[in-house]
Amino acid sequence: MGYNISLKAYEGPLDLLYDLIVKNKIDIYDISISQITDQYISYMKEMEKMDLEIASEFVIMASKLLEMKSKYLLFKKTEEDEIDPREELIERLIVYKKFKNASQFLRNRQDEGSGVFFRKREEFFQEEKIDLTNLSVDMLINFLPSLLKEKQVKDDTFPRIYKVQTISLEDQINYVRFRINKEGKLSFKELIKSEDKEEIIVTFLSLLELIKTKEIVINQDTFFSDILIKRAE
Amino acid sequence: MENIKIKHVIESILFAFADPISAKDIRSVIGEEINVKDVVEAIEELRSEYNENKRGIQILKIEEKYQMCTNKDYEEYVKKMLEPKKKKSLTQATLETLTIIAYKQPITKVEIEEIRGVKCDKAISTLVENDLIKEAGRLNKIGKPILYKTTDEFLKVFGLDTIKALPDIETFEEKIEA
Amino acid sequence: MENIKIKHVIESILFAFADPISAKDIRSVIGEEINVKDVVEAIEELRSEYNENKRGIQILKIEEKYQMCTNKDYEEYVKKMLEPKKKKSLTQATLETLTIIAYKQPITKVEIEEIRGVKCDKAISTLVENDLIKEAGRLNKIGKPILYKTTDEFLKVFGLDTIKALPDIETFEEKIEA
Repeated sequence: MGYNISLKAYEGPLDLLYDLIVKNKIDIYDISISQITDQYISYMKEMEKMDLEIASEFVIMASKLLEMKSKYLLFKKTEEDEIDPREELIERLIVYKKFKNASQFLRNRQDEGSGVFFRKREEFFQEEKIDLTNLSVDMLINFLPSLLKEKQVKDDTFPRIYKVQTISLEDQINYVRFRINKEGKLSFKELIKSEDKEEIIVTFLSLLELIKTKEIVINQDTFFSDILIKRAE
Repeated sequence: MENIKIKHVIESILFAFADPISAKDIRSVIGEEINVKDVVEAIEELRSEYNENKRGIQILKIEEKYQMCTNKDYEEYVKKMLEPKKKKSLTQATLETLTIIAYKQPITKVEIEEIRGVKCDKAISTLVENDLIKEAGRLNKIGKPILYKTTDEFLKVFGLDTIKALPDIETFEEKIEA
Repeated sequence: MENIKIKHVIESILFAFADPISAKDIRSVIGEEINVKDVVEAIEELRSEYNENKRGIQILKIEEKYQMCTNKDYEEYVKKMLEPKKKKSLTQATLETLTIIAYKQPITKVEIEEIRGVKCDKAISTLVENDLIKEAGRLNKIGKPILYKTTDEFLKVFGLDTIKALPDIETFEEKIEA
């Protein structure tokens, strides 16, 4: 039987084996150990060819499969009342499959969202005044972990916190028009209030629109330098 | 304290505390003159008042703890006002690890690794950082390995009242569709 | 939409928004089918319901904007509950808020609250009073949130020539990972 494995990243050897079984529509309770071993080994060879680093778990599993394969040939030949050498692997795969499927259930559940929204805790203070005499930058540094934590959370977390709706293009056009009318000329950077990518994009789009309607003219000295915006005369 | 006042004190506590809180903790704030049973009764009364009248605020019960939230029926409006941040879901590795902990808790890292066939250190630390799992003591074995269990935050995020609300693992013999 | 539903939708909006919000903004969330007058009426009805019954939650009206808060009558209980949980004294909470503003300016209150996980109104007003931060315009979003930045006084108090003299946050990241 032919096989076709794209070099996708697997979570581990069990993930790879399970995928091979699903792709080849093999009955998990009656795995052809030599077929699966061959496919597993050729996947690893592909990885080697592409200079990908092979995790030790994959190598260990490969040697286990080879060992199982030889034991299984012996087992078939003698047909004595020994335990089928495949049994342990089959059991592990079935357990793994159940959890993998269950994780899909949780994934679906998470994507749906619970539809309810929460508040932040209220704050309570006793004191009112800050002592401004003995302040140093070192004291601020103590709080940097909370800033860094925020970064991590953003990298890998749930949409549990909701933020206020972002700017519409129409609103931003009005805002840029207002600033230009008031100040006559200003730079693109002066229009941006946050590091928010969306704000930058929407602001840029507003400029394009205002150029089209001939309300403003822009000027840029060099690539990537700040854009100067002037009211069209 | 009269019953109606207890109810309103609890209402202000649930509102201000914002996170899940147990009847026991609420009672310790109100004082010795009432017992935990009275608190539970008052909360349940409050809950059904909010619930029956389809009020904008609801009281969630998660594993014996209570927390105020908005009514799901009005999701479309609240959502319009608070736009969700970019959806960032857990990676497959982290999600699989979380699933195993949810079903097998309390469980050690080594046991999880046996099931998944790979190292899970990274996934476990991500889950701890995001408050989805926590340590639950240590196993009395060589190395005293840490046991992990899921948190109330886990239940909240996945919309479960209790950990028992998870479907039986045996029902996952067949693959479910995304 | 029926009157009772409007009231409850508003209730969920006030609960989730947490900050002061105008009837006009609430109406823009509910939709064109009702007018601002209906919204004001519904809010006022809701207000008196909460008020007359000495409920734990109250609706404050501040300069044509509405905000939910706890009933002052029950302050002693709410205080008792929040204080022991609060490890940070005023100086700590305020300094943390100041650090976030220093590194992320200009920034809105809501963004600071997302990082800190608690409301920051008090910390911000203390910082403004002490001239360590000031307003830096408003964001064109629902509620027109104020942007904050640090002042020259801030630089002076912390002995900095310029805001760029603050230690780079990235170098700090490496340090804590090591």
